[in-house]
Amino acid sequence: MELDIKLIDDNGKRMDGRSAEELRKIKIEAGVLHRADGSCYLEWGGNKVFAAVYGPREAIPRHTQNPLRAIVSARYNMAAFSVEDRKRPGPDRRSREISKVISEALEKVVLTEQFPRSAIDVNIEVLDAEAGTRCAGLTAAGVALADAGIPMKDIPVACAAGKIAGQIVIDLGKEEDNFGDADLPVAISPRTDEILLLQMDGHLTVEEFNKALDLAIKGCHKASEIQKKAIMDKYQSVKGAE
Amino acid sequence: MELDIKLIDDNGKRMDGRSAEELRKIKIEAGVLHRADGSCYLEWGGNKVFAAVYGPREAIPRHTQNPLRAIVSARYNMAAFSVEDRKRPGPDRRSREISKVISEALEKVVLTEQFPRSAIDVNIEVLDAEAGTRCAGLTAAGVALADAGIPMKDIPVACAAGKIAGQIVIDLGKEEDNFGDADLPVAISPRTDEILLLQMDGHLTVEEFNKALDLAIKGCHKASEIQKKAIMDKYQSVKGAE
Amino acid sequence: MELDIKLIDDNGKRMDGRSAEELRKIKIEAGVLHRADGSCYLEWGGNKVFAAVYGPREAIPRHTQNPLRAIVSARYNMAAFSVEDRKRPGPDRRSREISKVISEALEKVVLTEQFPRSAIDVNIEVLDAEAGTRCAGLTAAGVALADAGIPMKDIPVACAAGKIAGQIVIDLGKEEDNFGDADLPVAISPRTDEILLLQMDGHLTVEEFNKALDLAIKGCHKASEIQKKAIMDKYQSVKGAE
Amino acid sequence: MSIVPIIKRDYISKLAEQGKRIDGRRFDEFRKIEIETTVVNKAEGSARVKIGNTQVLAGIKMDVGEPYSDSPESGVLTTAAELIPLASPDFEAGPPREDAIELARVVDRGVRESEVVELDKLCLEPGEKVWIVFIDIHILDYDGNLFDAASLASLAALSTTIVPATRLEVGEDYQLPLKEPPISCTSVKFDNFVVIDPSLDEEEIADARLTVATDKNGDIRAMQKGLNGSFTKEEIQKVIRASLDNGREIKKQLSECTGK
Amino acid sequence: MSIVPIIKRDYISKLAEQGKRIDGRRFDEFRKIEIETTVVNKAEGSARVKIGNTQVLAGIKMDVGEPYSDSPESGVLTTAAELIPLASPDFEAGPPREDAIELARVVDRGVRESEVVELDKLCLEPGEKVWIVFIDIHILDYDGNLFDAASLASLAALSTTIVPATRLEVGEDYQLPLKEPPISCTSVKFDNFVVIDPSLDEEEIADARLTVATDKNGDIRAMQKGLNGSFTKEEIQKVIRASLDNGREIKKQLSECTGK
Amino acid sequence: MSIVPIIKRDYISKLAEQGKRIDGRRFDEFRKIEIETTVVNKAEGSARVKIGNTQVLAGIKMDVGEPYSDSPESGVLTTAAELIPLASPDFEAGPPREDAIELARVVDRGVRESEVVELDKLCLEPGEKVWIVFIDIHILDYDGNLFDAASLASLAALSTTIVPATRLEVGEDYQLPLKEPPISCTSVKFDNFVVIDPSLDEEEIADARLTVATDKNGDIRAMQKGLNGSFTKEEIQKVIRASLDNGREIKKQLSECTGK
Repeated sequence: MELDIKLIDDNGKRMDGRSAEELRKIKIEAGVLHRADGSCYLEWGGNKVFAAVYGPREAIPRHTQNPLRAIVSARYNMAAFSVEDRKRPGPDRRSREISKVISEALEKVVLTEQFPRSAIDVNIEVLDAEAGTRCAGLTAAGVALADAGIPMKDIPVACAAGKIAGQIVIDLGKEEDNFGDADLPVAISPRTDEILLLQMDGHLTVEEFNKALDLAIKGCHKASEIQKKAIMDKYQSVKGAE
Repeated sequence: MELDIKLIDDNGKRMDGRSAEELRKIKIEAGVLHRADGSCYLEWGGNKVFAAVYGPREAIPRHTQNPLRAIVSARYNMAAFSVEDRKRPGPDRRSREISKVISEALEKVVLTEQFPRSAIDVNIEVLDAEAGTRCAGLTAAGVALADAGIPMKDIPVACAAGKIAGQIVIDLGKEEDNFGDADLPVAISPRTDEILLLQMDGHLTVEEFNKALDLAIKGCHKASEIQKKAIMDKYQSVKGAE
Repeated sequence: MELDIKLIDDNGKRMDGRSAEELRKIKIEAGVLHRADGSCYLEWGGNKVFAAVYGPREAIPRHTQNPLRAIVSARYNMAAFSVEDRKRPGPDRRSREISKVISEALEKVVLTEQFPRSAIDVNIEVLDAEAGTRCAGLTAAGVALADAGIPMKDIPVACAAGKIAGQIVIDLGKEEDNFGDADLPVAISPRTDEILLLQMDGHLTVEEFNKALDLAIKGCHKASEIQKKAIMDKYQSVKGAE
Repeated sequence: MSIVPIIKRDYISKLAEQGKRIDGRRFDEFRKIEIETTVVNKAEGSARVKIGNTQVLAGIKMDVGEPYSDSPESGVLTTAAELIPLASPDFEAGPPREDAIELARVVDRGVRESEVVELDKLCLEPGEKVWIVFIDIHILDYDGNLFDAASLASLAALSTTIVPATRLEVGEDYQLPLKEPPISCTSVKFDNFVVIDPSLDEEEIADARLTVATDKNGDIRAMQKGLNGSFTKEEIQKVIRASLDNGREIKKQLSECTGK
Repeated sequence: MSIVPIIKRDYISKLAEQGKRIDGRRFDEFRKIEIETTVVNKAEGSARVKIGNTQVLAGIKMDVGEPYSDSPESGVLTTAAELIPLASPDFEAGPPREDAIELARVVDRGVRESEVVELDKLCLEPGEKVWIVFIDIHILDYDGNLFDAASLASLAALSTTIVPATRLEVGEDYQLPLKEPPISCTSVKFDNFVVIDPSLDEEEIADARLTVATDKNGDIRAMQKGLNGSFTKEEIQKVIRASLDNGREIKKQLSECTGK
Repeated sequence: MSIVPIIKRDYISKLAEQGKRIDGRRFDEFRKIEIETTVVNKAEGSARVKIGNTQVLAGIKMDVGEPYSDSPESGVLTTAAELIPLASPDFEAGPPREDAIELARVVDRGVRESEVVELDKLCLEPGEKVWIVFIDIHILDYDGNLFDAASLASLAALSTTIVPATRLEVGEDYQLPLKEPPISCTSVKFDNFVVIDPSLDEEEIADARLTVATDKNGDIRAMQKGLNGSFTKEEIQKVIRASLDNGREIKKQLSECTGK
């Protein structure tokens, strides 16, 4: 499966020059959309993602309401032009599964019991996709939720680790995802390291898995710092504008 | 684009022998369907169209109700066999757009505030299509609304003008539509000449546009006379039958 | 149409060795599913069918409720792998028609007026299909309804007759269905011989039709005996377990 | 699921006890049938049928396409029916529901199983190119008995269909090859009365419905029972007899109208 | 179908009587426009357009496919718009509704009828292989006037599109061949006031809408009236004049931005 | 979204505090598993798996078709699951919902990523003709833990699949080439208790779910966390250990049953 592609060179560098524990470049901006209650624009390597939050508002139709708490619905969507071969617009099985696991991860940290019968809608739009969009999307969603002032126990954050050319590395890039041995996207609540999302494809020994999980959590913490800075910047720019 | 087709001959006659300001033959019959509250059968050149009106009746489901007025919903539908190459049954993007602009045009003349929370449904079925079906359909719908006794400020009517072989002409036929330079369907309220529907495709100078708009309005008035006669005939035949 | 296939041999035997009035082997087991309120597993020749009944329970959404009686909804579904060439999952026009005629047949025998505003759902899953699945499914549904304790005037039952190689025979098999001259599936209420379901495709004289109808009814009675035995066996095994 | 006022049911039943129907017909009498062919131009064939106030238009389109792999030398027939909201306040726009599906399938089987269209004569290149025949049924006005109106309109439309070989550049136009069509007649039962060609009022109170298609030899070519009531064997035989009688008359009218 | 508080309508109308708009603009004045091209990498071309707070992203993808049978030597153009719930609490996920369909069709006609994309230069093998151009429009932030923002974003994206011939192994990459694009300007009418480039507040109280696309010669290339109000002939002429004036400015800005 | 009576949750939690489960099992103990293969005739392979009262049937169909353009020498695998209303009053007819999609995708990944089916041996003509393997999963009876039942049924069905080369006229029938399959084991967490192979009662009160597929070497081949609760790292390691232990036993039972 690895063909002639050399995912790690003789100096231990990955194809894009990163070391095993180095994240791709992450850029986060909070509060970028006018209409949404909270929003975020995020670039993570070649991924470009918007997230927008609406709510809490009354859940409609009524039969979707939970009398005890708010429902958090994430909707992950890829633009038709976000991938090499145009994707047909609208949800497919993959995006619906991702929407489900992201919704579940976010619901854990939102203080949903404060808003019975309500809906909190999180829209994630992937405009450019280059491996790791679910982690990028969830991380953007965390910032948008904070920007919307939704009460949360913590700001959720995600990062993947994986195995390429026999080594455990963080945050797989496109070729690493295609030709690597395993991918392990993880989302956590960074205050407690509780694991909110976890999926694994590929082949890892238990020992490798433990190492990869630790590395992914480490990546989550790094991304978390960038999230916090973005939220702070937005807050200060608003204060500054006052 | 004009190939070898001569849309206007040396005597200024169009392919079907009409002059620039001459409409195709229009035949209208009101009250042709038993079940509908109001109905109309219309032939306009090669176009054959039925329109049927149901309502006003309670709008369902409830959340579609407007507490202040009735909703007018037109549904324009082409029979699978109405065109050269069979059309797949059911609405497509084109028919949904036409349904929308016709609904909006009709709603302007119906006294909707008299029927809060109600729906007035206008069904337009195109059985034979030969250029100008939206104008034919809207004109038939006007008669069906009158036949149903729906209170209106005026009976809406439509006609197109366009440009072929460099000339502004009324009511484009099939080849004229395919090989002409511009098409301008217009619907008006004939008492006031208010414009209810207007679309334009093609290429017109501002001067040409003004001329075409005037011509389309002139055509609307001619079609309006035929509408009124059809309604009168129906009324008299009912009176006569008494 | 009959090609070289000899549907009846010189000794009057059919391709699978049956005589004209002989049914394929029928095996019925009641109460085979844990979750359903009533269930049945049925093998009829090469057909393998499950039926499960849920209800009576409140019909939702509300607007489907009938204030005077229960609605019986049968859903006939074929597994993708139940036929030679894989069938796309989900309902098609054929299965929706069969669901409709089975629903109507069952509704006649259920004492629906005892459960106003309720729904009784009958799910029929065909896992192996080999001619006669609608009769097999309806017969299984009858057992599942009885197993669920739904009050009925009678246990409905079905069987087909048809014409092959010029002869009227009972319960067509696969080749007989494909290359025969007529097929007549019939469902009855066995106590009264009232006909609940009847469809006919092919070509029969009136005389042949009468003969086929009698034969199908005879087959229904035979299948009815096997239904009753299955219900009795289930009842005794439950009693025995007490 | 409209709840028909009990008063209407009572009225129709009382009349039936006196052997009468609300529109004055005998139990075994059809309403007046009108058949008009070639009513639209773009279709290869078309017909408008009125049975009383019920009005149905069928149009035939033809195209060249691939045969099914299990019948490589045979044309393809496909039937669709739309219960468009033009025809009744109870019909809804949107994908066809159970009623429309049953209607299309019963008409389709009526045409297909009796081999009215000689599909084996519609092959252009075995396994590659055959004629596809599309029957599209539009209900214009609904006052009961759609099955017979739709079936008759389809047969009349097929009878006047010209295969558009010139347009599709596969030869000369010619008449669509057809065999004798069977005629479909529908009866309904309410209380214990059985009447043919039900009007909408009668359909609304009916417990059971039976459609029987018969041919000129008096043979049965298709049957379909509907609704959640039952028939006795005797009732079915009565329905068959009435279908044979009326079918013969309708066949005559169809032949006169289509010249076949 | 939100019922806009009467108080808002009154407020906007009162301002209008004094010749003012809520954001301080003149009746015939656009909001500030920002155009940014090549904003995403996977697309063959892309652009983000802001008109005030309204923000639209258009992306172009190209593929090789079959031409339509009635234009065998011509490339294929297809336009889709999604009113994704990211952009507004009133947009819903799911298949496109009437609003999104009208938007996509108006943008599509604007591009298609004015022949902006030279489809006749996108043929690879007549009747067999042509380029297919997909315009996909994503609304990111909705504060009124989607028609103009979507149309402008599509034009800007097309202007920067590179035909990916290398990737699809049919030659060398080259710039998508384009003609001068017409510029679309939308006005709305409320009470008897007509204003161009409506904000969301103005759209919500509007009775009628008119979109006019004009070219550099001052000619009209497309029009679309919307909403259930009417225009007089005079109002239409006023709208055309304002569309010509603003269109000229917007064209200049588009050229500067795309270098064409 | 049913609201489980608090009383049931309390009851199950209280038992758990005493180290017990409602059906008497240990926390790390599976219910009894039954595997029956070749249960339907029309399928190329099939299996019915019971885990306690949960009952799932998987059927395999194969056809000849085109490969994906990015893997021209590889067969195609596709997995579909239907949560048919036969199996539970909470399952609805209609297109698959999120739960069914996640189930199908997790089973699919389990089979695909671990390369159980040797797709590279299913090529007939590179780029032209390959075998397509359809896995269709029918839930017959739902009492919790569909993931493991569906996955095991799929593996057992694949193990008994005969490639129908004769029927499709591309050679002789042969056994579908397979590698060692990984075994999927699912645990759920409620309060702070983690139990394997949850029954429906336990699933209904569960906060978080974790599925782990392990192979005979004790390696991890797939994981999927679900539901809106969280796991600690320690809990995950505990789940992995229990999955390894149970997976080994289940693998043994599968081998005995399929003779492989």
